[in-house]
Amino acid sequence: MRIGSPKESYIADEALFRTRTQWVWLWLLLAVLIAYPFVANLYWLFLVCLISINIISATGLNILTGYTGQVSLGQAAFMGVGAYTVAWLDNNTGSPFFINLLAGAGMATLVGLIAGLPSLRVKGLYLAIATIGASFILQFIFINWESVTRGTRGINIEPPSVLGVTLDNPDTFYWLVMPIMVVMVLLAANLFRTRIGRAFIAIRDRDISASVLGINLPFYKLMSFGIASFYAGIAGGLYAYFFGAINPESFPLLMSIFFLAAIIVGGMGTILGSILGAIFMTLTPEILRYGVDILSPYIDNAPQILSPLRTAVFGALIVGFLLFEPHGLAEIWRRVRRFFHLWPFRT
Amino acid sequence: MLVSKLARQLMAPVAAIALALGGAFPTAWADNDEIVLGGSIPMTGPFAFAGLQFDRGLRDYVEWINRQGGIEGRTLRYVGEDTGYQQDQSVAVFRRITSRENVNFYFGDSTAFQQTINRELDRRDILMTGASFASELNDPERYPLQFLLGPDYSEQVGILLSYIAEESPGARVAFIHSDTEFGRDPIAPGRSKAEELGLTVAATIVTPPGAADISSAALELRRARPDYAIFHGYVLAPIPDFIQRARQMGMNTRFMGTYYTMDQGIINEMGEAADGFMGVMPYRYYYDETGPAPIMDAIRELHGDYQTTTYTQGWLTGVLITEIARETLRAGKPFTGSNLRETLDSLSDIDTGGIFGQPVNFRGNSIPLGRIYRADVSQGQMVPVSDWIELE
Amino acid sequence: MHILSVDGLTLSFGGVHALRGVDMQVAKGSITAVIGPNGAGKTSLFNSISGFYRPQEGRVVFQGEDITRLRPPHRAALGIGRTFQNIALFRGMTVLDNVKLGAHVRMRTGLLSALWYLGKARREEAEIRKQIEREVFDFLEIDHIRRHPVANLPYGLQKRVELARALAMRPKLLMLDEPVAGMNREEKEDMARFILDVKEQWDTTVLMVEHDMGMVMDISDQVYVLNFGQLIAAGKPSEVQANPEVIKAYLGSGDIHSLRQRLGGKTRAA
Amino acid sequence: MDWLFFFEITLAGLGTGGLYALTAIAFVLIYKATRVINLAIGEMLMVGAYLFFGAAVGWALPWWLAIILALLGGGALGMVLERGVIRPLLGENPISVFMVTIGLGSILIGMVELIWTANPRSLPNFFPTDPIFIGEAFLAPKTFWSFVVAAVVIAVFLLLFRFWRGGVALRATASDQGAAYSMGINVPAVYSLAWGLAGVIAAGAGILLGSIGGISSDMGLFGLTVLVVVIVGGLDSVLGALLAGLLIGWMESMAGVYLGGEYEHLVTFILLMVVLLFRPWGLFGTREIERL
Repeated sequence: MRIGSPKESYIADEALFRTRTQWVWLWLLLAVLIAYPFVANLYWLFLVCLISINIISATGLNILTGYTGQVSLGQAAFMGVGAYTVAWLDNNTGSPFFINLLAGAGMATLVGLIAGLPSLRVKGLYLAIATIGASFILQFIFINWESVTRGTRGINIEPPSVLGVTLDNPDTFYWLVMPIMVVMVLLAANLFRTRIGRAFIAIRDRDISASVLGINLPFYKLMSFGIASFYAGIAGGLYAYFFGAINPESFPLLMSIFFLAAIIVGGMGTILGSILGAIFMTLTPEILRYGVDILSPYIDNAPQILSPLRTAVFGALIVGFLLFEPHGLAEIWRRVRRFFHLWPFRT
Repeated sequence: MLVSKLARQLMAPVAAIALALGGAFPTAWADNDEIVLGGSIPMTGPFAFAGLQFDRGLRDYVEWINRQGGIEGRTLRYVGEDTGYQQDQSVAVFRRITSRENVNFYFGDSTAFQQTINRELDRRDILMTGASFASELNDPERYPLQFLLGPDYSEQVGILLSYIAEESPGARVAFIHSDTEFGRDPIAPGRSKAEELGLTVAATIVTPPGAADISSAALELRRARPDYAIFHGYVLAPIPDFIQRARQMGMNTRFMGTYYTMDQGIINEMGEAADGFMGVMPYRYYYDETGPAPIMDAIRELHGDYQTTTYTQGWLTGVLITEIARETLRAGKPFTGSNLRETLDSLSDIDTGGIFGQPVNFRGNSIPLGRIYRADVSQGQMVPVSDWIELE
Repeated sequence: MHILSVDGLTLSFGGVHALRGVDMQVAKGSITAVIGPNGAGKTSLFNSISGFYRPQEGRVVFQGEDITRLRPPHRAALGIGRTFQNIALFRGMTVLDNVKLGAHVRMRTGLLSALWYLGKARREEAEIRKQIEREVFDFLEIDHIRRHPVANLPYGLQKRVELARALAMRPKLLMLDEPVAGMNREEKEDMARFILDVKEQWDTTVLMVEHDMGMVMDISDQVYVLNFGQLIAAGKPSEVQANPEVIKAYLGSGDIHSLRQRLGGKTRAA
Repeated sequence: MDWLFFFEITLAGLGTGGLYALTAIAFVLIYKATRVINLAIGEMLMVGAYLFFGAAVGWALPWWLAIILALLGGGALGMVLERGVIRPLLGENPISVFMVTIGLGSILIGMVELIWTANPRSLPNFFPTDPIFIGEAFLAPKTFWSFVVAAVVIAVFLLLFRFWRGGVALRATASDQGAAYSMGINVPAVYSLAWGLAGVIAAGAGILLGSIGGISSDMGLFGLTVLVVVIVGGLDSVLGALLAGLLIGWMESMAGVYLGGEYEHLVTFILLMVVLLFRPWGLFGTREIERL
């Protein structure tokens, strides 16, 4: 059992991590993150890199959808914009990778802002539909703007190199993607300690009172859209470097739904939710694979049910969480923590 | 290296935890007496019809060759997992299999995946082939460690066009293709090839992916009045629909297809309407008994009923790998991808046991050889209407 | 001197007139009340002043500036704060965050400094927190619930938090839409005291819509009476109370009973 | 300009447009009754087509019986979805309900692939195959007959909507739920009815669509174009759904022939963006006045 600790100043009271226990866990987590590449094999490193990229994108989408209440089905397409920008720069200018990454994120932000324009006119669900439209139009551009995107053939990207080390494998790439992910998550967490983050939440909860408090709705909605696209752009750029090749089919509408599912399952409107959701959704196919392996002696053609099962489970997770645990894994986590916090006393 | 060694020791307790959590650990190196072929196989999803047959074919071949004593005394082992024909899953499967096994050869299930993984192949020095016949991959400069299991799509269209130019010089040809990476592949080279051969390109018709209704495209086709129409980028739909409408509109265009549309399925699914449908096929059909074909005999011995061409493709993969591995072993070279590739380049007039109707040679990454078959509904079979055509 | 004046305001929804040529002046430093039977257009008037409705005719002038065309956030930035009839708090947030939102227009943190949360952003957050603690929480006696989620609070406290949020703006004009509706007597008295204190200590002008005649008569300096979207009376509470038009309006709307009751209640309380 | 050709393309486009209109009506029905934007409408359509396939090919039933079974199955599916998933969420944030329908679409695809695999199939043909000529213009028989069927179904539906008791209850509920309740209309039953009817219509559209171009588990993508149709027409307007359906069918045909097949969907989605920017409530939709 742990008791409340007195705060000495308002700054301390406003800190992200307030108790000693939290700091201990944080250092422990950091230690695990540093140790991980030395103990895991390449496959598990590959998964963790992929998860990190997904966390970045999911965090961005959560800022827009979870915190600001604007549904977007365009996250994958904006990742595509980032990825293509990075790929083009890599092939044509040879500029260093972090410049490319930022340029990709910038381009994604720009495109996101344009796609977000309907949010000025229309509320809620119309925006979701507008983002579907934007996805299709972007997809068309990826396919048909051959001089830049090489059309359906796709583009190959050289692995990034930092200080002479070529990051061409998960064990090295990890050291790039993991710190970026941690920083991106921290930035998002910071955002919600300030007026801007509060304004986003206000727009989601009650846009009328928000505007009475002096919050300029179009401005903040667009800003939220821009931030989400920026995150998508970073994730997309990393994706391009990580996989080394992209094509128009790398960023389908289904991938946007994947991110939406990730934040629903993880918990909308919480940073932790983006993280848990991205981890969970990325690992779900793996978990299912083990499940099917276990079942295979009892079912004919067990491997053949895997992919349909994946699709169905994917949908079932969205539906199930929305129906039964709308606050997602983050809420379950909170309850578990609360239980141990008060342990051995029951509430 | 010292640092990482030290870290490994320090991290031993953490490692134990990670092991417990993930079951993840670098695995023992494969037995030296084995040759391992990994595969990202589309056993579910939209490409499952091909993936499942391929998987069966390859398994049967592996069993067959190992019964004959393997390759120079070594066992061939095949490790394939389902990808659902999704690029990210294909990569994940590749990562998983290669982190577990000491893979010598790999099979990829799509152009996109084979492109994506190319860098990794170079790094790991693994030789790859796959289900894709994309012209893009037929480039030894960019894709030095990949080879195709027949003519690339441009070459397939080229074979069709050569046949047309021979049969009716100056004919009008239309291309009908889906707006996908698969569909677009041979169109531009196909058009220039047609002009080169003195044919007229009457129309190039694009159908959007997943389009159910091709009414207006069919009207466009009628207006173009081509003598031949070449479909590419489809498996089945909307080919039957096009042909049916063309018949209703009183057209006498002859319709043609490429490898993935040319299986027996087209007769089974289309029935009467399939009669006269032609196309290019690099492999011998199960029932094609013209000429000696020991491998086809082995297949027929194993299965009394019709086996699809993708099943045969599974066998062909095995046969080619066997040839390459055997020659490499005989030369006493280590089993690296580059060495395997070197062997491949040195091979000539490869005997595929009759899967191809004549000994084959690689040009670049592909084998530009195929034959024109025509659907004969009364026999319920594809019958050859040309000799084996090899492009220069 | 008038801080707010409304000239000839006319507002209609698809042919139905909500307001017809309403004129109103709010004196700086006063408490002004708008009363009238249900559906008289009081809330429409409020919404036109805060900028949600765009009147077809007429002007709204705040501190000498014509704000008729400004959108709500800009009016808020000029110093118009308000509460809603049916509490419009952000239910998912804590009391503290709700009140901090009130200070939004007074803060300057930009996106970049918000993301990094170093120096400027951190200082500004701490500063605002200090101000809120000192000026608002202590004043409204809600410091003990600052970490509570709003949704779980009792009704009276929620009303108080909404007032706190509006005060965090440090508004020049504070508009209260039925501040004591649904409260028990003790809560009402607390609220009346807070409103008077706001006027005294905060140098803020109060404009309110209220049904509770007792409270209106007790604390208002000036009363406007609306009926069917038209202004039918204005003046000191005692003048309005005696105005036969007003009595008739409440009679016409069938509200005479409640009016009598309220007036009676007031007499007894006095 | 080849006017005959233009006319033929127009007819072909209207043929597709008829299917868009039919599916759009199912969509609008659900929206009017329950205010749910149902992104799973395309998948409901797909399930209907597969039910027909299962009955007609799997069980080898005569085609008319298979159609009846598929329509009933589609209706049952609509009702089950409403009762099991949508109703518990009514009154919640519309965004949650919207996302639930995305999840439902995914579940339906998974189920269909589990039962019938992802292989594309073709449906038995039950339309007459004699070519149709209007003047000199050729019209594919499938296109013609599916348009006729769609038109008849739409007409029947409109009559029902106007005169049948259930239809009246539907309209009453759509215009004012509270009033409908007080008039003694069983509102939950109306919800069920709306979803059930929409399921039947979607299944019918699926059978028609499948009989033209074959069926596959990704044919639900058709629903995305339908989404554009209803946005352009106005979410709550039956007339809008009809006209926008025909308009978009025609536009896609034109774009496909005169610009190229890759432009078909592009023009649709550009139209969507334009409508969202300049007239978000659609051509015939109600512009809602926001009251505080």
